[in-house]
Amino acid sequence: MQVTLKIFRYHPEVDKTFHYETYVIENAQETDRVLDLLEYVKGYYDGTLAFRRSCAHGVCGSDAMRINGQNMLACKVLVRDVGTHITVEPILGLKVIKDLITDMEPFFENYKKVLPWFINNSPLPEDGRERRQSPEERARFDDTTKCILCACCTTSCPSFWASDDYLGPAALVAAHRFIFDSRDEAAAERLKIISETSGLARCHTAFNCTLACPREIQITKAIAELKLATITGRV
Amino acid sequence: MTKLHQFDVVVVGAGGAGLMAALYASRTAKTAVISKLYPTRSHTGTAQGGIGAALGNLEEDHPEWHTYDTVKGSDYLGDQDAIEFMCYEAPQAIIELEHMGLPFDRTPDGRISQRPFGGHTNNVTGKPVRRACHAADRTGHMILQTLYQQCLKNQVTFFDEFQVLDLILVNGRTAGVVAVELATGEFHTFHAKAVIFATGGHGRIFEVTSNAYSYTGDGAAIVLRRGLPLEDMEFFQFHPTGIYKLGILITEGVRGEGGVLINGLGERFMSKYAPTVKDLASRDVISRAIYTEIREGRGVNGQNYVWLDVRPESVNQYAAMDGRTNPDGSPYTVTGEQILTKLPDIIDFCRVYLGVDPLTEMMPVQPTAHYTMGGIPTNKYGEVVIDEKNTVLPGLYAAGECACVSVHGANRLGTNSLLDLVVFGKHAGLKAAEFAKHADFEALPAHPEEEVRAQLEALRNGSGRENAFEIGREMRKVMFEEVGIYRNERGMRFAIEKIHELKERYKHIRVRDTGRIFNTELLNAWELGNLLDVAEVVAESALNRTESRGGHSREDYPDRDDQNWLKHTLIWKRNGHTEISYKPVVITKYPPKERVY
Amino acid sequence: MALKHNVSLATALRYKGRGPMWAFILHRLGGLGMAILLTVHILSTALGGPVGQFLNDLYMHWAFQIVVYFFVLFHAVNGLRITLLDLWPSLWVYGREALWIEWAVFLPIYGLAVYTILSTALGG
Amino acid sequence: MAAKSRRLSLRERGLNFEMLMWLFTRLSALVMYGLILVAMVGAFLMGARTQMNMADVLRWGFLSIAGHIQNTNIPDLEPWATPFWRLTASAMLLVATAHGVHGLVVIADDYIVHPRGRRNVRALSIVFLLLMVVAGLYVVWTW
Repeated sequence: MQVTLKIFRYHPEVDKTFHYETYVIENAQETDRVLDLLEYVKGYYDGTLAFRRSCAHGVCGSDAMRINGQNMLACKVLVRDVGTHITVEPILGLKVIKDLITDMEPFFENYKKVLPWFINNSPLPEDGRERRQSPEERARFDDTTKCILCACCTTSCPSFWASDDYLGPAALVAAHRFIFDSRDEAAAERLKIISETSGLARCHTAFNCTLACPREIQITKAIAELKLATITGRV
Repeated sequence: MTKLHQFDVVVVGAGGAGLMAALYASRTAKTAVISKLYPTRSHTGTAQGGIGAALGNLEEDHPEWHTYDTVKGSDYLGDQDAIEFMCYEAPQAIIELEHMGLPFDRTPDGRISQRPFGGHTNNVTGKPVRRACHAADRTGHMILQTLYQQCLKNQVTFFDEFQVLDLILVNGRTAGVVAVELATGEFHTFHAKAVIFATGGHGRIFEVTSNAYSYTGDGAAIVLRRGLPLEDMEFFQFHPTGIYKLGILITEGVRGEGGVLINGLGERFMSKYAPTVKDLASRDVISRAIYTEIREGRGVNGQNYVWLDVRPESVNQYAAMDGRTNPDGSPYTVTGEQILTKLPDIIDFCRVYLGVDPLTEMMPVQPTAHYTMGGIPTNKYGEVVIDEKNTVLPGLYAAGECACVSVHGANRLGTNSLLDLVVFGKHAGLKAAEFAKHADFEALPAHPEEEVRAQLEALRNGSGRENAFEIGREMRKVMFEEVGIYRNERGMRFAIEKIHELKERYKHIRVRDTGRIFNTELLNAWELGNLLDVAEVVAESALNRTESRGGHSREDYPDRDDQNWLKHTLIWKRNGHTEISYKPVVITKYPPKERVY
Repeated sequence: MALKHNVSLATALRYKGRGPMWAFILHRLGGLGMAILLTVHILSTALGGPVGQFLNDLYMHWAFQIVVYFFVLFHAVNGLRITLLDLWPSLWVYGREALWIEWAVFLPIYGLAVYTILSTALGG
Repeated sequence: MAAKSRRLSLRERGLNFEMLMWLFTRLSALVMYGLILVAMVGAFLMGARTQMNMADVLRWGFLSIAGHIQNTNIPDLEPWATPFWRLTASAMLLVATAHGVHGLVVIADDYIVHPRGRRNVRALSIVFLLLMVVAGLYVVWTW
């Protein structure tokens, strides 16, 4: 089948501004990933096309981009899901460095702000074994452990688009993963950070994050749980 | 315009092994991690099923059993002292990961949950044992995330999206590495007392592979170019269950939870090949079994695949037939919902890529190139050794998939890759930091980056007609077909000739992107050069070993030959030619015997 | 720290968010609209006089009322959805379904209101 | 092993003005639905079914002052302007204005990231709130 790919192009060393380039691929399959098509374009049409990719099956989070106007991982969406006319653009809200590659630093900076690491300063179990945790306690934060930091959520969030001080869904998801872990002891510290003006209150439940998440994390739900936790103190 | 940095320890690669090494090295030494990807994009994150350790949380188990299973799995080519070291370190390593916050699945009494995996057995009964500690089917993801988070917590210095291009050796000692910053195209020289390579494998030399695009054998190729040997490169693991055509992995955990392999005639064929553990035999055995079924015309619809069946009714039916029980002795049964909680990502992959729902339909699978058993030779402390007598190269370390300790021998046991990177990553880090404490910096050569700069400029300014993509495609195809699951002399000779031809053509490739900022075309071309170098030594090593053992199966030499081949291959590249030498396998407690599952 | 929009409004609106994003936009638009209109309405009523009278007549015009009712009703119904889901977060799993229910509730009420406004205004 | 519930003390849970206002927005919404319901049920009890149309009932619901129904067929506006209705209207006015003004602050927060800008917006919003409440109460109690 024939697939038409319209790709956002910008080379900082050559171009003053971005433009779109269209490529027609003749013998595409409906089970081809959009990433396969990009590789094909890079291999046979224009080697200068730049994008990130690694695992190619939706686990590493490298290839978040806007496909037909929505954030997705190029490796996790097939031609049969998006049709034969496909527009590919970089994710929004992060500076475009080249073509589909954006500057991820602000994203990771926000992630680091919520103390996304396990904190427990109590003595270790005396038997030298694991800290105990019931399957129910483990299930409490299972959903948010799935995050691969691809930025699909944060860069689909209207609040993140609006101003650059909002932590964004991904950082809040990371906070959720630790705050609701029964073994972790720094819930209070993290809740203090995320209840600032740049945090929870800026989530206006537009739900774009949840729909964009390639890992199907219930992000809006996780953020709502965090909001309630600041009110009730129940974690 | 070259930037200079100085660190006690430089870790190259930010997967599980690299982060583990960085975490432990940074406790006492000034440490930097250089990675061509953001650390969380590393391939460790795709590991699914579990990490092996004889915790005995659900039933009796001992590190000794784990050791024996690993030795047997390695087809007796693994070094038994290193294997014993790893398996006895395993429980402590897992507990440390848990203490770092890794969210393992839990047993009802709150301990780390474990499940059966291929080749892991109760040494008394021969039945599968629950040894794989897991976090759903994203154990690797959790390990990678946890280690990255801990590194952030401990303020390890990261150089993300820096491609290491060269290793600086001065007078047989380590002086640092040269890297290029992807975002600017600038060269950076890292002056270091100790360098740890944790650069991963090279599965991208094969057509059907579960490996990431970034798995291009950079570390192995750099080491080879610097005149150091690689070990046991002929041994490559083909995982039995990759998604048909795509190669995306379907974890062994599926079979651990009771899934079975079915051929085109609807038969459960593994009972023919491994009567005791059936679908939980080790990977090389199952891959060959699938291939044999396909070759004898029992693939599905005459195609190159078989079914993997994890529908609850099938699982329950075969579990009853096998007399499988829960830890409390009751018959083993599952529901669709339980399968969904234990294997959510696999179910998702099948739905996305195949449009198949594994709870109601069977999955089409074929063996897929998966894991590099060979690599940079090291001892069990991660120190790189450079000859038959295991002479240590001061200041150079390797860990993870790029290293060959060797604990996997001719065939790696499922769950041992994660264990490998955790245990040996840690010890490489500790050892490197200790080394750095006593060592001095080697003086850097005048222009350490000159050679690689010339290498890249040659690629950038090449005006040839050859397309790098096409060369890569041809290499992957010939390697998969001729140096894949089954090998023979004629095919491998053909493959080597083909690789030589491709290497010749590679000199004339054209890189159209002349920019410096994120010139991914240039870097992909450089990576292709690595792949070709590695593919060549893989094929040469394989041709040289005239026996079948573990992941290396020759049609013209179908039997294992302990008389002549119970030894490791070392391969060098000198003056454009490969040279092969050998070193003995360390055997302590387990004399080689026939391998039956 | 300087003011910085990550994305211009025009670009943002090109993002193909689905129903919930549009609900968010309409909610915000409705809130803003109400704030402005009610401010004017309350002030003009309080002030009275010819200007106040004129503004209130304008405000009561049927065309104006259709818009006002949309703002108010949509904001009210959508707000109820968000309040319920926010106070019982586990319900967010049914976020998509909730939106369908919202429209099913909103449309008949709004339709009836528009019908009566129109029939009163135009029918006499 | 049963899941133990963890509850953070009042000082540990990050409960600040921001999150209290978040809660207020939700709760005030619920209160407004209640007041609207009371007003509408009251209207029907007082015979609205025959005397006014749907749009009028809704308008009365939003703020129960007689001015909102002066153009309907109600013969006598007196029972619609009792202290009770003036009180419910006042409650509605207070809650709605606070809800609305806070909403404006939230919108402003999305576009103003400078701390001083945010402080100014907050100060302005309090002035605005007072102004609206005074003007609104004047309307409610003089009609």
